[in-house]
Amino acid sequence: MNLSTRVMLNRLAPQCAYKRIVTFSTKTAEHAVENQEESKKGVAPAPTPSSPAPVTRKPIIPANYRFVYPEFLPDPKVEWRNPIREKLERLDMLERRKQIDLPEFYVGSVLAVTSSDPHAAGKTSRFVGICINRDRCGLRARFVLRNVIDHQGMEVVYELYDPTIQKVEVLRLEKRLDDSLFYLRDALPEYSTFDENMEAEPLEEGASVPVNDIKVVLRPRPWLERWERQNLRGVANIDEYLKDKHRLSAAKVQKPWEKYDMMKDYRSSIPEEEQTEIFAEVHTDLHTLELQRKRNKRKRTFVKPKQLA
Amino acid sequence: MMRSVIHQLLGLRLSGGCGVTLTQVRDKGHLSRPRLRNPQWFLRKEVTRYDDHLTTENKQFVNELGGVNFGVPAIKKDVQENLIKTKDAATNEVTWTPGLRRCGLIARKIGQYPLWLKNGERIRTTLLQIADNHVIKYIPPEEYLPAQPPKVHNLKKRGCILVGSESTNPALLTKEYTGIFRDSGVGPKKNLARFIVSPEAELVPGTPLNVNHFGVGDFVDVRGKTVDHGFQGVVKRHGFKGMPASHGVTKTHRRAGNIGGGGEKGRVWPGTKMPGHMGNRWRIIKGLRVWRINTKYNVMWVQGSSVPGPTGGLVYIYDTILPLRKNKEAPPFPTFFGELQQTSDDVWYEKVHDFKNGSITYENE
Amino acid sequence: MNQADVTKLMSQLRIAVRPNKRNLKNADGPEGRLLKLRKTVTALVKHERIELFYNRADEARGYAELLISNAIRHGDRHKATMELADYWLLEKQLVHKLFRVLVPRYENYSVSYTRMYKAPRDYPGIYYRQSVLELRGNPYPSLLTDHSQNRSLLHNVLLDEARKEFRRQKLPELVI
Amino acid sequence: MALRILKTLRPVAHPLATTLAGGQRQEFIHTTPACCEIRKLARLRVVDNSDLGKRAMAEGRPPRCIHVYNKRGVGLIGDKVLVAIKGQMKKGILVGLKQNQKPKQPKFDSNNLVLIDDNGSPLGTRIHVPIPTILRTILKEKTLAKGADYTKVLAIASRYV
Repeated sequence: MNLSTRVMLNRLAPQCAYKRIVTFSTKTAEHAVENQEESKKGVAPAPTPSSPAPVTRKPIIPANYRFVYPEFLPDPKVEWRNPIREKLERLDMLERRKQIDLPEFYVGSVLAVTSSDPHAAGKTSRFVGICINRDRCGLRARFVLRNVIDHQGMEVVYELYDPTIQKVEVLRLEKRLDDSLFYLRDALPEYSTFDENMEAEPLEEGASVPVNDIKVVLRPRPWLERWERQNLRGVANIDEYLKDKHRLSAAKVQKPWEKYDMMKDYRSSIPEEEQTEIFAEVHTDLHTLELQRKRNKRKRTFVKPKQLA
Repeated sequence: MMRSVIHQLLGLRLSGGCGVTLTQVRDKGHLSRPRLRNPQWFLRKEVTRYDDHLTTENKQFVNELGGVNFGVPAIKKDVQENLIKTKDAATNEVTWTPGLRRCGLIARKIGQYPLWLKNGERIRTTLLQIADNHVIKYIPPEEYLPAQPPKVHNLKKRGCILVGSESTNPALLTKEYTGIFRDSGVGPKKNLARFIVSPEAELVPGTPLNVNHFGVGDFVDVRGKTVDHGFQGVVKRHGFKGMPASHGVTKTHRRAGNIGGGGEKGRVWPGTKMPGHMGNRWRIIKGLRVWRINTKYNVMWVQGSSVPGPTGGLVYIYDTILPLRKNKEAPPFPTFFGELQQTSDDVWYEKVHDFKNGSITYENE
Repeated sequence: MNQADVTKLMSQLRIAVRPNKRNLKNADGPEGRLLKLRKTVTALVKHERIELFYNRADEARGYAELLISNAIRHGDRHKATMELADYWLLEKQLVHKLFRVLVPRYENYSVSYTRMYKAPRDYPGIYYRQSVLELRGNPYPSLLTDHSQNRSLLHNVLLDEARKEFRRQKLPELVI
Repeated sequence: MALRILKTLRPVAHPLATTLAGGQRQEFIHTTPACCEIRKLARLRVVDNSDLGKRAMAEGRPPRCIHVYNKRGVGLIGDKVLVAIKGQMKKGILVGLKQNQKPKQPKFDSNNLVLIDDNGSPLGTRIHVPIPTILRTILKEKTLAKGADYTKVLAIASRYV
C-alpha cells in the first residue's frame, strides 16, 4: 500500500476532544485528596501518579459480586462519571447496609419487605411478593414486588436504600430465565400469587442459586406490551395468541446485528478493571456483613423448634 | 446586544469634563450581518501541539521545578507562613453584621444523589466540590473600576476578591497568565473568579477557602452556565405546544405559529419567543439549602437538582441574598480559618437522616 | 442513573472512547454502518496500516481494539469470540491471523493495540479530516521522526546544565 | 409501559365473544387493556358490594368515568370521580389505580372504584379488595377540606396493603 509522502510527519498523539480516559481509576483525583494528606506531612507535594503508597494486596473478589451487588457499579454514562461522587455514594451505601441487612436476591426471588409507613395503623406495613424487576444504581437502586391478594394483582416499588425500610427477608431465593418478569402482569394470576405468611425456604450453605425454569401461561390478548418482540424464554403459550401479522411485524423489528455491536456493550457496561477496583474497595465491609448474616441465620434456624407431626 | 453598544458609548471615560453626545443606535445591524464562510478549498490553520522533544530527565526536572508550586495547597513554601491570616493574627477583628457581603467560592458540580429527611421524605441533592480555592488578590473599592460593572447593589462601596481554584502545571500556561499569581504567593490556578465583597470582609491573598466557609443549614445562591443545547426550536426552547400531528395540519407541527397582533400592533415585539440558541447562558439559582458537608473531600450537598450546568461543570457559590433566608447568626467571617479536620465523617443538618443512624420509624400518636 | 449491564464483562480499552457512537450516515441504517466498519476492521487487520477519513477510522478503532482484547481474553476455544471474529473479519484467513499473529503479539501489552494519526487534509480536494490507522508492531517504517537523539538539541543541553546546577545547590540541603 | 391506547368499542360480530358471554344480549368486548390513567371515558371496576355496582360488573358494562373532581382532569388515588353506571350518574372514589405510583405505594392491575353518594357515604357495605394505606390520610384531609365525610369508605375496607 504505497503511502504517499504527503503524510506530513506532524507527530500528534491521537487527538480526541475527549480526555484520554486510559484508566478511569476510582482513586480520588490527585488534586483533591492525596495532596491534602501529603501537605499535612509537609512533604513537597509532587504527586507522582505512578507510585501511590504500596497498595495492600488486592483482596480476591468473588466472580458473582457484580450480580449480587449490581447497584455498586455506577451508571456507565461517561458524562456523569465522577470518582469522588461515586466514592461518597458507596460510603453511604455501606453505612446504610450496616444498619439493616439487605440480603442477596435476584429477579424472581420472593421477598418480604417490612417498612415503616406513617399512614398505616400499626405504623409499619409488610408486603410479600416476587421481585419482577431491579433497576437503577447507587442510592437510587429500586426493585418491584408483585403479588396477588384477594384476587387483586398489585405491585409495590421499593427503594433499596430507603431508610424507612425496616427489614428485607428473602423467602425463596431463586432466579428465573428472564431478566425482568413484567409479563407476569399479563399471565394467569396463580403465577404471581404468594401467601403472606409463607415460610422462608432455607438454602444450604454453599449451594448455587437455583434457576426456576417455569414457563408462564399468558392470558389472551390484549396484552400490556408486545411480548412476542422481546424473545422471552420464560413464557409458554406465546404463539397461541399470535397471528401472522404479529409475527411479521416482530420479525421486522428484530435487530440481529446488535449481538455483534461490541462498542454498544462496552458503552453500556463497566469494564472489568474498574469493576475489580470498585469491589476491592467495598469488599472488606460487604464480606464482614455477609459473615454476620450467616451467623444470624445459623442462630435463627436453630432457635425455632419444628413441630414434628 | 443593543444595550451593550449604548453601555460602551456611556462607558467612554474621556479625560476632562467634555460631554459625550449620545448617538442613538437605531438599526439592528447585528441581526442582518452576513454569515461569512471560508470557501471549501481554504486551508484552515492546523492547531498543532508542539512537542518540544525534551528528554525524560529534563521533563521530570521541569515538572519537579514547577511542581513545587502546584498541587494542593499550591502555596509557595517561603510565602506560606505569614500569608495565611490566622484567627488571632487578624489585625482588624471585624464582627459580622447582617449587611456585610462575604466572599464566594468556586466549585465543580460533581453529580447528584438522593438523601432522606428524618420524616422519611426523599430529597434530591447536588454535590458541589470546592477544589482547593485560594484568594489571589484583593482590590479595594476605590481601585475597582471594571469595564463591565456587575449588577451588584452599591458597587461603589464594595471591593473585589479574585479567587482561583484547581492549581495546574505552570509549564502549560502562558507567561502573562502565570504573572497574575506571582505576587499572590499561590501557584497558578485553572479557573479564576471575581467576588464583590464589602471592605470589612477583606481577605489576604493566599488564604485557602474551603467548604466550612458555609455552615450546614445555610442557604446559598449558585451561579453557573446552563447546559448548552445549541440551536433549538420553540417547542424545546420555550415549551410551546406545537401543532397536531394530523387532522389536516400541513407542514407545521413544531413551528411557532403566530408571532404578533394586527393593526398598530402589527410588528414583532422585542422579546418574542423564537427559535435560537438554547442554554450556555449564565443563570443563578437562589436560596438552596446546604444539607450536608464533607470536609475530607471538600464537598457540600446542596438542595435540588436544578444547579445550572452539566456534571463536572464550574459553578460559583455565594451567600444567598433572599431576605427571608439570609444568615441570621454570624457565619465564619470573613472566612473559616480553622484547620480542616480530616476525619471522614460528615457534618449533617439536623433534619437530614444520617445513614449511620438506624431506620426511620414513626410513633403511633 | 440506570443500571450498568452486568451480563457482559470486557477489559478496559486503552484509548479515549467517545461518549456516544457516530452514526456514519448509511443507506441501510445501523446494519449498513456495521458492514462499513467490518470492512474497515478487515482492511486494518489485513494491511496493518490504512489511511481513511477520521470518523470512520475512530469508530473502527474501537471495534478493532475490542476484537483483539476479546481474542486475548477468551482465546479461540470460546464460541462467542469465534462468532465475533467470524462476523467482524470478512476474509476468513484473517481469523487465523488474528489468533496466531495478533494475539501473541499483543498478549502482554499495557498500551493500546492500535495507533491513529491525523494526516493532513488534501488540498484542493475533499476537506474532511484524514487519518492513518495502524496496528502497533506493524512491519512498515515508522511515521514519526525518531527522537532518540534529541539529547543534543540546544534546549536539552541547557536544561541538562540547569538540572545539574539545581542538584548541586540542593545537595547540601539533602546531606544535612 | 403506560400504553394509552384509545378505547375502541366494537359491537360483537365475533363468534368467540358470544360463546364467551353466553348471553343473547348485545355484548361488548374491549380490545384494549384497562387504561393507565383515569380520564373521561376510562373504564373502572367497582370493588364494593353495592348491588348497583355488582349488577354493572356482572353485565360486563363497567362504569365509565365522565368527570374527575380535581383541577387536573387526570384522576389520582383518592380522587372523587363522576361515573356513568347503568344509565345513571354516580359519584365514586378511586381506591386503586393502574398508574405508576410513588415508591412504597401499591399500584393495581385494575382501576378500582368505590361508589359513594353525594355526602360521601358508600353505597356498599364492604370492599372485597385491599386498598392502599395512604388513602387513610388522603381521605381524612379531604374530609376536613370538603366537609363531606369520606372516612366511612375507610370503615368498610376489608384490608389495607
